[in-house]
Amino acid sequence: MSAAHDHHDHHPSYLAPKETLGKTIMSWVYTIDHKKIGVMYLCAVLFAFFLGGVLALGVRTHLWSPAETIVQIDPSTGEEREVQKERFFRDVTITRTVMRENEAGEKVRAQEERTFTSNNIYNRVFTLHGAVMVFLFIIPSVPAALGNFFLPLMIGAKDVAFPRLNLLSWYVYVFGSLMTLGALLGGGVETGWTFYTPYSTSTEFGQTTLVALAVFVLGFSSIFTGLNFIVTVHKMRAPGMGWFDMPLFVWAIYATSIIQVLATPVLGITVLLLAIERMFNIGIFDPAKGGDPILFQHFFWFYSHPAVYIMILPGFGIISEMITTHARKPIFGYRFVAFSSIAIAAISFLVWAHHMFTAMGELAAIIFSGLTMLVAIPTAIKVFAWVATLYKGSIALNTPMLYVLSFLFLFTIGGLTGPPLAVLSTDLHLHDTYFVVAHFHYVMMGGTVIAFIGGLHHWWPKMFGRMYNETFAKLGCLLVFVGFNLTFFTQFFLGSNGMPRRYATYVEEFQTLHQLSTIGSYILAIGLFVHLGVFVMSLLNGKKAVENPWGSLTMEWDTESPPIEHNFLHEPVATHGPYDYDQPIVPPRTKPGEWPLPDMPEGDDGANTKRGMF
Amino acid sequence: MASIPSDHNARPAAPHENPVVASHFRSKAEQEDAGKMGMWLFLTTEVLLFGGFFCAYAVFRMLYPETFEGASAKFLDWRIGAINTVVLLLSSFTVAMSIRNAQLNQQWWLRINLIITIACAIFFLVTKLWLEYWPKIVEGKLPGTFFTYSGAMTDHDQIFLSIYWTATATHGLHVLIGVFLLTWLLVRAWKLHFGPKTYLALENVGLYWHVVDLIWIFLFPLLYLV
Amino acid sequence: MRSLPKITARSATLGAIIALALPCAPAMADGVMRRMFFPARAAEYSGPSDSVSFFIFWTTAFFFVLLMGLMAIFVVKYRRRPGQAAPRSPSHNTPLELAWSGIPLILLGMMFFFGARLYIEMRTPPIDSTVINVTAQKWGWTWEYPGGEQSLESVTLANVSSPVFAVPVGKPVRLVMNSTDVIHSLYIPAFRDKVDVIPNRYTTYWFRAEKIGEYHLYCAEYCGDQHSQMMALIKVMSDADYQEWLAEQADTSAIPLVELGRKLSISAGCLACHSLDGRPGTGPSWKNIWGNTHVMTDGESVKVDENYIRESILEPNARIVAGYPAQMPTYQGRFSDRELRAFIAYIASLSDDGAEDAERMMEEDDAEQEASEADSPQASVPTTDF
Amino acid sequence: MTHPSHPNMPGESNAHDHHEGPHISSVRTLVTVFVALLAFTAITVFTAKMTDLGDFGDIVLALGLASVKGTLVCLYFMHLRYDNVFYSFLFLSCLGALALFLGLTMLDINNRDNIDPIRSQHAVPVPLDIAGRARFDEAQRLGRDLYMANCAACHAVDARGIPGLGENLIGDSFVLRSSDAELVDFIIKGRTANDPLSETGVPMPPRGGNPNLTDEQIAQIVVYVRALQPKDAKPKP
Repeated sequence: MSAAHDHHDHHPSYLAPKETLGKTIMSWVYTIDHKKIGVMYLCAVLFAFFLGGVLALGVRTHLWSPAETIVQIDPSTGEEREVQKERFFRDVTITRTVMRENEAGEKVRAQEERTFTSNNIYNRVFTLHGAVMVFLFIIPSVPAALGNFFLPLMIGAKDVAFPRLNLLSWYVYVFGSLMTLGALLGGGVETGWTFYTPYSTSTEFGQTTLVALAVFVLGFSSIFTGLNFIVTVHKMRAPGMGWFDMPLFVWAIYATSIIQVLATPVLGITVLLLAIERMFNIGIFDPAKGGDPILFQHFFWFYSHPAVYIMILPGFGIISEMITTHARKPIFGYRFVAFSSIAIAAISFLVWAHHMFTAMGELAAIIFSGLTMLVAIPTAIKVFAWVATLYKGSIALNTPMLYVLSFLFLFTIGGLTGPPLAVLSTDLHLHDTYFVVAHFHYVMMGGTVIAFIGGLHHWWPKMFGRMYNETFAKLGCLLVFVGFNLTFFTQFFLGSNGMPRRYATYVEEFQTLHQLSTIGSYILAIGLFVHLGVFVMSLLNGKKAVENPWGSLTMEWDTESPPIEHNFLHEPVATHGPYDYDQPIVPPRTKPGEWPLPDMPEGDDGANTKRGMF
Repeated sequence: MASIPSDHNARPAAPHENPVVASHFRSKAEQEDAGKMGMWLFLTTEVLLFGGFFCAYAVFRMLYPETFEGASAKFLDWRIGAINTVVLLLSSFTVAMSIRNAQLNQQWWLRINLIITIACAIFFLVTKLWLEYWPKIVEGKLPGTFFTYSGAMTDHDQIFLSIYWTATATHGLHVLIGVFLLTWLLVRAWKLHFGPKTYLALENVGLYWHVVDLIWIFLFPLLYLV
Repeated sequence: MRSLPKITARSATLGAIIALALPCAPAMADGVMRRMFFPARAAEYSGPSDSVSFFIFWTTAFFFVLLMGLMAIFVVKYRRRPGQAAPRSPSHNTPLELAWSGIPLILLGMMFFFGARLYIEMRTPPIDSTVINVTAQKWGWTWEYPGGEQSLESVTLANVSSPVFAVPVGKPVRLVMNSTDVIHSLYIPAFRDKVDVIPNRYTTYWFRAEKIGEYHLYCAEYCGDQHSQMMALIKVMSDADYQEWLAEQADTSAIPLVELGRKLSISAGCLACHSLDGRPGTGPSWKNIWGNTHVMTDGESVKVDENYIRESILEPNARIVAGYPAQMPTYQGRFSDRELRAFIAYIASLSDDGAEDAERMMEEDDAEQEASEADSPQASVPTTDF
Repeated sequence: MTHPSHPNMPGESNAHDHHEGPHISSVRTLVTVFVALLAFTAITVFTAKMTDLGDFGDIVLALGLASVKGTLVCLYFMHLRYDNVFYSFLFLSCLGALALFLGLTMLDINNRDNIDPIRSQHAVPVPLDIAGRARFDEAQRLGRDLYMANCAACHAVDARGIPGLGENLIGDSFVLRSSDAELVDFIIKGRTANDPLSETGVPMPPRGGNPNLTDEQIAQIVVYVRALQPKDAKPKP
């Protein structure tokens, strides 16, 4: 088994095809290689992003004009007149076959017409936009795609602790996604992604139960990933790598995983109770039976607020990696940045009810408002530290760095618009308006998604061994930045002027701002398509990437691009920190000696892990 | 799953004498620590999953104390609950014993303890279904739509029943999964998979089983007694 | 090599500019800023609420400018130049790190304090408030004034006929709110407050209107198809106007039956689901249904007549027209017998061949009105429908 | 097939913590713990069934004993006492998260109408609660008239109910057990015929079918009905 590993040729890249097409496909379907699973996650989440994006464009297009065709009664004369307004979603009448009893008491088939109004379709579209983006895209995006690929590489491990559980998590994710897509095709959901009861328990003609169960299933995928990463970080770090020698991306993923493990089960029980409520009317959340709809909101937000940090923390990690590499500076205040990730994870469990200030008791509202303020501290520490890292750096203005800069701009806006929503008196005005919509899009899209796209550019050469076209990538970045701000900055004004969210129609005074926002969304979409084109062109005929194109000091760059199947040719040893850019000379990381690499075909690789682990 | 490659002409080593370390771990200790930590993390998710039921119970008990005070006596028989508690405690004890047996390589005692555990688990399930669930189904002491019981006294009896049914059914499902896992352990024990060096699976399933027991320790007084 | 003092000088200049700008802030806040950010201020606590907002705005704006300014300066100044390595600089500075943890904490504490103090005020209605009972349901608001009056006035908002609710200026008003179906949220941007309306629970919204005018009322908690059309117009009027308005709403006996039905169908939120142009909505359109035959979900055929409409209002889920969801809440106890007849007459009048029936009902009603007026001049004694 | 660990690795210490071999529980410990668990179970059952410490006392006692049992299981059966301290930390942190979840949720739901001293009185005005004994007789007199006008049609003039229409209000356990505020609340809301709790199968219209009845008048009706009930009936305060 101790094969010679002196020649690179013996250890093909993880992307190398097998002898036949069938074997190649099988090597992906059965793979337990974290890199392949990461790439499969990447494909899946990008598809979800595309789907959610199309739905978002539908929402924005519909909001181009304020209200729909309707008979209007002139209040002064009492006469009826028709007002014509073109809107994107139209009423749809479908004919369906139902079983019905005739006069003789027999069951016969009958045709029945059912009309979905344009409002109803709008509601279904924005609900699915939210559900797809949150559960299928943002939550798994960075941890499951980039985290899976790079976490073991960054700590010098051959794989995650439980490779099969990792593959299972991908399949569970795909299964959950198919359930969601099935719900989309089977009539959709119109409850909003938050499933508030009693609305969600009383709607008909939809697939709410199916989506609730899909969310339950997706929760398992999330838990498996988080559990895997925690154990990997604890147990599989390279020799010499202490906790404070870890890259900050690993710290961020670690903090994320803690939240995933501790919060997701509560989401599981919430959606499970919701599904049971819909099937059997058990009444726990139904006020008509003595249940408490506010209890549902507590259940839901106990997960879904920490989930916000599941979404944003990995983005923080990416930014820390990119900013140090492309400014060639050690991160400013490593320990403060590392601990702030853990602090955010811990505080995230104390603040959930700030989503419910208009519904809850006054005492609890005041307590939660005060606790919410605490989240701002670790977040502020990070932003200050990033800006301070730029000081006296050598800042390369390439695409990843442009993304870092747009992240700092957008996320700072997103973060600073948090206090008006956490302070009680101002939240009463802004809650459930477009201000909230703008705020969380600045955090999630301006934060996580921007970091995710930036991270893709940063790590693209490592993942696929190809460079991308810098000019077009920068153009895409510019379009995304401009489009994003146009789309969502206008929404701050909409919200503070009193435009409630989730509105299919609106009064005409808001039309100009809505139209600006819609134009912005199209620019944003074009920018994202430019990036897609850049990536596709890179895969087709990009320049071959060298091992370490950015001169980065983290461990994942110490192997070939793309990495070999078992990550490293020689055992990596942490001989220097991840950000020692201020050291004149850094010692090499590899340690000579035995580093057993199984040289069997990928498909049989399971033989090695046969009994011990999951 | 456990067949040993037998192309060597020597006696194939019993599995428990030849622990396998997966290729991505640096050592057996690292592998075992990882496995156990993974299990503990999974158990925290289990506790929080049931936390939802405990939270719902606490909130509704606070809102409708009059319902919950009388409900346990009205709907449930504490004797069945108590017997089941004892049975689960016994099974927990035997699982703990079986780990000791593996550590000391007492293969027969290991099997006997596992068999007792499985028997306890099945006894628990049978009691639950036959003495508790079935009569309640007949009398209509069911949650939501199926609630047809005629002797209801307060408005919120069915909230109690909803919590009772969802919590105990989820717990029962965990017991059922435990039965499958324990049976799998028993089969492996028969194949001599466990010994002083190789009892991680036993330990992990044992931990799972203790948590199932732990949850029942809290469900029992809350639902059946107070 | 750039020397340190230069940078400090530049940062100091920037800091000075910001410091000079800050005192101007309150002056600016009341002018341009307010118009940009917020709708009209109409309640007693709208002003204080805006003040807290502006405190937060200027604090966060300061930090935003500081951070982005530093970022821009660093990016320009330290951009990568070929052959030039990054100069060494300390990679941490504990006092600085503690400072940027501590100072935000103090500022956030102030924000929290100002917000919470105002919040307690916004949630504590004065004891002498006028109590108005508000019922929310899919998709409309009903305000029941202290004397039992309900609004019959309506306007068009976002192409939907919406009710008008009058409130007196300068007097505290307390809305005691309840929902009959799902969670709604009563939101009046000009008053800067919103409170969820929850089934099976009473919640309170209070305000003291300060400025006479017309303001929008929205539902802010997503509640389904016509969520965005669950609007109303709040008219803040002088006390005299208010009393006059109430008196107008109280006396419906002079309103012809069909007209009363039309007004009620707006104020009770019927038109959110039932269109008048034949287009199916959440419920069947009212156009040309009088005298038609409907097929129900259980296969039964029912003629739309007086009895059926009455049943549909009082027990809407007894029989559901095929193809529509069982969504309608019960209106039992909400309308007097005459009001029910008004609905029937109005629906009849919307049909091409129902005009005669509507006429007949109006005549009968006129006769009845005359008779009851002759009988007892004050017909406001509570009567039962049983 | 496998490779031994690297003995000289500098970072080995983070991989595992115990080198001296796993702890093996003695039979005596396990049996003692098991017996203790049985004993605590017996005590729990005994105290819950035989003593009356009130609702709160019962819960505290039962949960306290359950916690002791749980701790025993964790420490000895689950080996936490001898194992890596990180597992204890993990388990405690998940209990901490659970405590936060439970505690803060209950804090909200228990206190949701408390800060406003007058709201709780006005939401459902019950004359018994706010006006005291002085107005009781008047309320009863007014309630009688209101009852005759609005309720007697279904619940009969003597409030003993009419089969197929209204429930007997004098002997009905629901009426007897509900507090005044609950009854007022119930009358305001009514109950549909298909509600699973409906015992008659006939709908009770909200406000008895008369929208003009104020909350206060309904409260007066309740006062009147209470006067009809037997003297030893004790509705909740």
